[in-house]
Amino acid sequence: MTTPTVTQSNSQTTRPRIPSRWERLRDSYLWYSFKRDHTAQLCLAIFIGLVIVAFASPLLAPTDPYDLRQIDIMASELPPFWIEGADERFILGTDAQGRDLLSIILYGTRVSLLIGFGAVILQALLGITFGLMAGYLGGRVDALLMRLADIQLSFSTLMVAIVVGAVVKATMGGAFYSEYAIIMLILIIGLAEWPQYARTVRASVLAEKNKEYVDAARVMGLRSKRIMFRHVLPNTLSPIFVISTVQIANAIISEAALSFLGLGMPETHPSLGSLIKSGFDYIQSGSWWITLIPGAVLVILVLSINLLGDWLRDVMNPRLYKG
Amino acid sequence: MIAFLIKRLMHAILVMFIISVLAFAIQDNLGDPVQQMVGQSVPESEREALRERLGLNDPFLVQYGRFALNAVQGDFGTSYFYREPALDVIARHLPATLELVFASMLIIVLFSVPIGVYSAIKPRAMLSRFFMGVSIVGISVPVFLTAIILIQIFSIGITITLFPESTGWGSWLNDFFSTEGNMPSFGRGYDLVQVFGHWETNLATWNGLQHLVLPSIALASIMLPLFIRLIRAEMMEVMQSDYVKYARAKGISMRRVYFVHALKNTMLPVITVGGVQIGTMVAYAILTETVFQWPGMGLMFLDAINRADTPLIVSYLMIVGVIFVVTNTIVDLVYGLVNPTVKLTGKPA
Amino acid sequence: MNATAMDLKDANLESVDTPTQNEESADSLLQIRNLKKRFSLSGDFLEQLRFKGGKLIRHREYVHAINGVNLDIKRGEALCVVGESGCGKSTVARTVMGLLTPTAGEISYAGQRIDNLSSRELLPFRKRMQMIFQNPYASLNPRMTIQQTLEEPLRLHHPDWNRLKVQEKVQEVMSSVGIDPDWGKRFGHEFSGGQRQRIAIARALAVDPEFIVADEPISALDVSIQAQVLNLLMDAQRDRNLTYLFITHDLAVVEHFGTRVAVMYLGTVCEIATTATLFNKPRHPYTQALLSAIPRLEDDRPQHIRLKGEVPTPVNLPSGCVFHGRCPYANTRCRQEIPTLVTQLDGTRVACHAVEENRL
Amino acid sequence: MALLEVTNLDLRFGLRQGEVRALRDVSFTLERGERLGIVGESGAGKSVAAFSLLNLVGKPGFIAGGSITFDGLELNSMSEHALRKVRGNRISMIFQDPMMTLNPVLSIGEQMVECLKAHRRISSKKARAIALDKLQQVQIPSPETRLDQYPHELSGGMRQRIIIAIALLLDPDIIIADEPTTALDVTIQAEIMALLLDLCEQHNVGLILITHDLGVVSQVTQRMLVMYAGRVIEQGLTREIINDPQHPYTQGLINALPQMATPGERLNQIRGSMPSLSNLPNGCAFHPRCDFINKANGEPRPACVQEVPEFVDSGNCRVACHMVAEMQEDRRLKLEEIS
Repeated sequence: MTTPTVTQSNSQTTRPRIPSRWERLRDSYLWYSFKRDHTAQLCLAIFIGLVIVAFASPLLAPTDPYDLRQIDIMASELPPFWIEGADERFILGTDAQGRDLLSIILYGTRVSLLIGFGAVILQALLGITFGLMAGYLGGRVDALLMRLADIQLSFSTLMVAIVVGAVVKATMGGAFYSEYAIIMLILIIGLAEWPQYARTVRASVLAEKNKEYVDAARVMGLRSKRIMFRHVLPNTLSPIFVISTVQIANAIISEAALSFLGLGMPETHPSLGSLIKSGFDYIQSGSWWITLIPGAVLVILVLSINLLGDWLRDVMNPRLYKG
Repeated sequence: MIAFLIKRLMHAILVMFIISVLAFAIQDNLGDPVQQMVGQSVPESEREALRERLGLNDPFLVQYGRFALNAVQGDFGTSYFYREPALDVIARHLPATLELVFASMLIIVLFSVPIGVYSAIKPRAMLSRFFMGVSIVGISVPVFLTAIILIQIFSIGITITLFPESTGWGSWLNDFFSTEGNMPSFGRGYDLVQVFGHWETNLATWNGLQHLVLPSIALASIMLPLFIRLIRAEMMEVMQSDYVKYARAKGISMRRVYFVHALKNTMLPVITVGGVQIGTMVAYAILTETVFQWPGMGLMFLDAINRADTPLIVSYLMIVGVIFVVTNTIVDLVYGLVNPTVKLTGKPA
Repeated sequence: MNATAMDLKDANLESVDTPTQNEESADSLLQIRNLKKRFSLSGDFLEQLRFKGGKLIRHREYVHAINGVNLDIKRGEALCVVGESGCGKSTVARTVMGLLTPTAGEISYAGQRIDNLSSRELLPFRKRMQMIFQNPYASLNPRMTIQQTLEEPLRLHHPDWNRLKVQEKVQEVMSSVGIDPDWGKRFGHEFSGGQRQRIAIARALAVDPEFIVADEPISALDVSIQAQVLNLLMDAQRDRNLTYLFITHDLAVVEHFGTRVAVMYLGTVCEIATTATLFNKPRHPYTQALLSAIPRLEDDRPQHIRLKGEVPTPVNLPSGCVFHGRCPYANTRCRQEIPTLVTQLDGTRVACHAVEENRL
Repeated sequence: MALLEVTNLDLRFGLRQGEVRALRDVSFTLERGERLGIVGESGAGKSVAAFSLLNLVGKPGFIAGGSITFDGLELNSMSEHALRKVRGNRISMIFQDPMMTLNPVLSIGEQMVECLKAHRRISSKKARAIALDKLQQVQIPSPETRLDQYPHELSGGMRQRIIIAIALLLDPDIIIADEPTTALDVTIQAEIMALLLDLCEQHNVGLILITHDLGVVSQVTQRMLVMYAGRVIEQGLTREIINDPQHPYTQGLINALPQMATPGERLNQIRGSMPSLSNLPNGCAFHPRCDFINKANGEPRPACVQEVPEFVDSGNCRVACHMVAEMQEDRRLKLEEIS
């Protein structure tokens, strides 16, 4: 309501200063609200921290959990340091195979993040391409793609992922599946969740396409490809940006769910989900930490992404999943 | 109305066609039925003859046609593991899943509407902020982890020794935060009541209900916050609309403004989203059933996958497809009844 | 000059099908002949299904936005098209500019048919015809600076120009609409509505067009800003010898701005006249009602002609004269026979049976 | 004592960037059965003024000062519960866009009956009868069937008629109409305006008409206020202001109308545009656009730049301008020159 407008009076005498890109960012509402929102700051710090720690895990982790020689089966199910019977070598205790829980969590977070990012990149590629095609070409292409997306969505993305995962695993055999689990999971989650992107992109393309600046570009004589990429696409970026955060969180949860069902990462190269699964078998015997500590890390990771997404949505205020 | 139903029917046929093709492709690729039937020792020539007899050498389309024809008549083949018709196996497991899903839907509906409406009407109140905070945490905790936490707290029990046991208040606090853990967390319990046929219910006995508590809370835990947030967002948007402002200007009571003018418009998009989420419920039911060893369709499906029990996998997919199509149709019908601007003959808005 | 004008006239005579359309002469820049445009309302095949009388039938509904419009726009004039919402005036503008493809009919620009050209063939015409839109908040790309917005048409239509020349032209056109060229690095949202509309006008003027379609260019603006923009459009017309097709619902603006006026109702033109004639002596009953409905400062009480009922939807068009349902002079002929534009003694063309029969 | 008396109304919006003052020192009165026009461009605060009378300005807006007295009741300090008995009952409203005003999921009848039942102890049957009678008064064809229809089945003009009927349901003392015809077509506009005027006269209902259209104001109202950047800058009898505006802004507004210029000639425009409320110039908010000060000697008066002008009597109106005396002098000189 109160956009500062350029006043024309005296414009001859005072030369207007052109703000640089950095100044624009600094003056932008995005930056303004980030500066005031402590939750957003904390979440970004946690998220970036986790990403750095996870990807630097080979350097930071006390042991290499993938190296079988470093594992002592006698030291299994040791509790974390604050509980009686802890071993000072293992701050967060050990799992049922005697692996250092801290190290394996660091490595597991890396696997989870890798799959999360990979799957979202794949989703985005598929979803944006199909969404743009559907929104801009319209007609039969649109009807076909969107009907497909609707059917897939009505089955829920997780359901699709479980079914595809199950079928792929059954046809290819468990050993093969385990070997290529990261790629498999990226493919499965990426294929399962593209409709979210496609629908968002299509909706905002349709909204933008009807705006008069697109008509103006057409009247100018620009070719439709240029209109699509130079005019329409840049204006659909903010909703894409917002759902990307949500989608990363979803992809990480989906991966954890698949791994928990035994359709994901093998226990030799566990993700957070498979750590929770392997720990669950020992929860009845009182070793709650094997499952709940990785669970806590997963929750913190997903929660910080979700809160960031919430904040972004409030700031950018795009109308998602509508129309 | 009739045109609407015909349209839905054509849509349903399309969906079921796609699912059946997929399901059939799975069946075609997963394992070798001949091997399942005769074992390793039979010579290749005999197997070939068997294949020919079973029609496994026919073209894909012919095989699919046979499969579809059988499926329409309710014949999805025989489960390898249970050695009985797949449909019977499913029918035995279906009630458990349905009861679980209905129990958590009840929780979702009972809690999401009042909490969502309250936090939309009073967005700045402490309680609404608390609800919103809890709901975003709820979304971020995967269903199976919620289930595990519930088991740890209410089934295994936790003993807190954080406060000094020597002092009176310390031991009181320790006792207060510690839990006994006597809630059942495994299966459906022992005294199920048979209603008819395969239908055994948890709802008739105290023990059965107790077994239902933790699984249904776990299953509701991810949808409930989602719906609270959705209802809140929609309601806040509706509250900004001209017609709500106008309703206030007419001098009618706020209760009527909230619950007649605003809520009815809020529920329209919620119904649509709710229809889509039924699919997600079925997916999460698989996870919940796994954690609680709940003998429903989800657990059965996972077992079938691990045992490569193809007919069971295929029939599970087909049945889930039917459930989705039916629920989506019901949701569309309800939407059309609630929303006067949608005529069921025309295009749904 | 004279000879070419004669040639053009001959050429026109040949392409015209009905004798009533002959009045317009060779100096017309744009010719619209029997233009029709309808939009489908029915969606895809599944959505077209209806159940009627026990049988499943395919039922398609259309919005008949324009039904046989003939217009000639003369070089140097401002032809205003007025009408209420849904009368098809914007559809005419958008069809002329090639944003919509006509269902039937022809559009010729300077004697050449343009409605059936490919976008590549249309390119030279794009330079000569430009358009100004209604909503200044939506007509500038929010992700582009003013400089980029104005450079884009220049780079497209003058690929041979160097950077400097393009920038010079941008500066010139910005000054000419009263925007300081130094603001070029700013984005559209940093300007007020009136300034944005100036920028949109600058974009249209950048390629030095000779013909501009203005679709309600001032109706989204405040009164004091409307005057500024209207002045700017008139200055531009004088300085650049522009021809306007000006779409509006505001008759007060028409009276001030237009050379000639075409009044539209439900997709058809019911009266065309010079502005002075139309305002002094409106012939068509609808024009009369429309004129009497303008709230004036002078009189105390509105003495407007009350029309019965509401504008029918363009989905199911009335038979005969589209206005007969609301017309106080309608008779059986009006309900059955569609009136055509008939030229009056003073050159006004009216499509009304009552005027034709001197009942009015 | 006037029926409605607004004094020094001060309304603010608490925004993240700070407080924005949407209304400052707004004062006016309305007699029983009188028709008052509030004129201004978008952002002048005219709609906010209308909504603030019944405390309907949504958050983050709040009334920071002033008083609104209606028939001895102090509306400003009333509880929400007490205010509800005034809303729709003694003061009713007509909103701008009839397409958005009626609730899409409730039938016309429901929306009319609920209003009656909120204020009267009355049976549904009786309420329906009253609703039907009001629908007949607003000349809706086949009113009985309308009661069971939903808003989307009716055209814009028809919906605005229904909203007028709802406004009249409880025979109010005042109707506040916020741009009631802006969203409608020209011919429908004229009909709705004529209908509203007839009904107000017939039932002796006061009307506060918010509009940007000087033509409408001049035809319908007896007195008018002109608003600019959250303040009233001129008020008086409509006829007087239209014929002889005193404030340079009002003059500019009237002169900018196309009908005030010779066809084909340039219009008399006002320079620049209305400042945003969060960034008002000091002194008279209009001074950067004011032609009169600049005409005088190039430099604006220190008073115009520094002080907010007080209301002074000028001609037959009251006007908030430092330059009134000079302008009148100027005009007198011109008249002498001519004669």
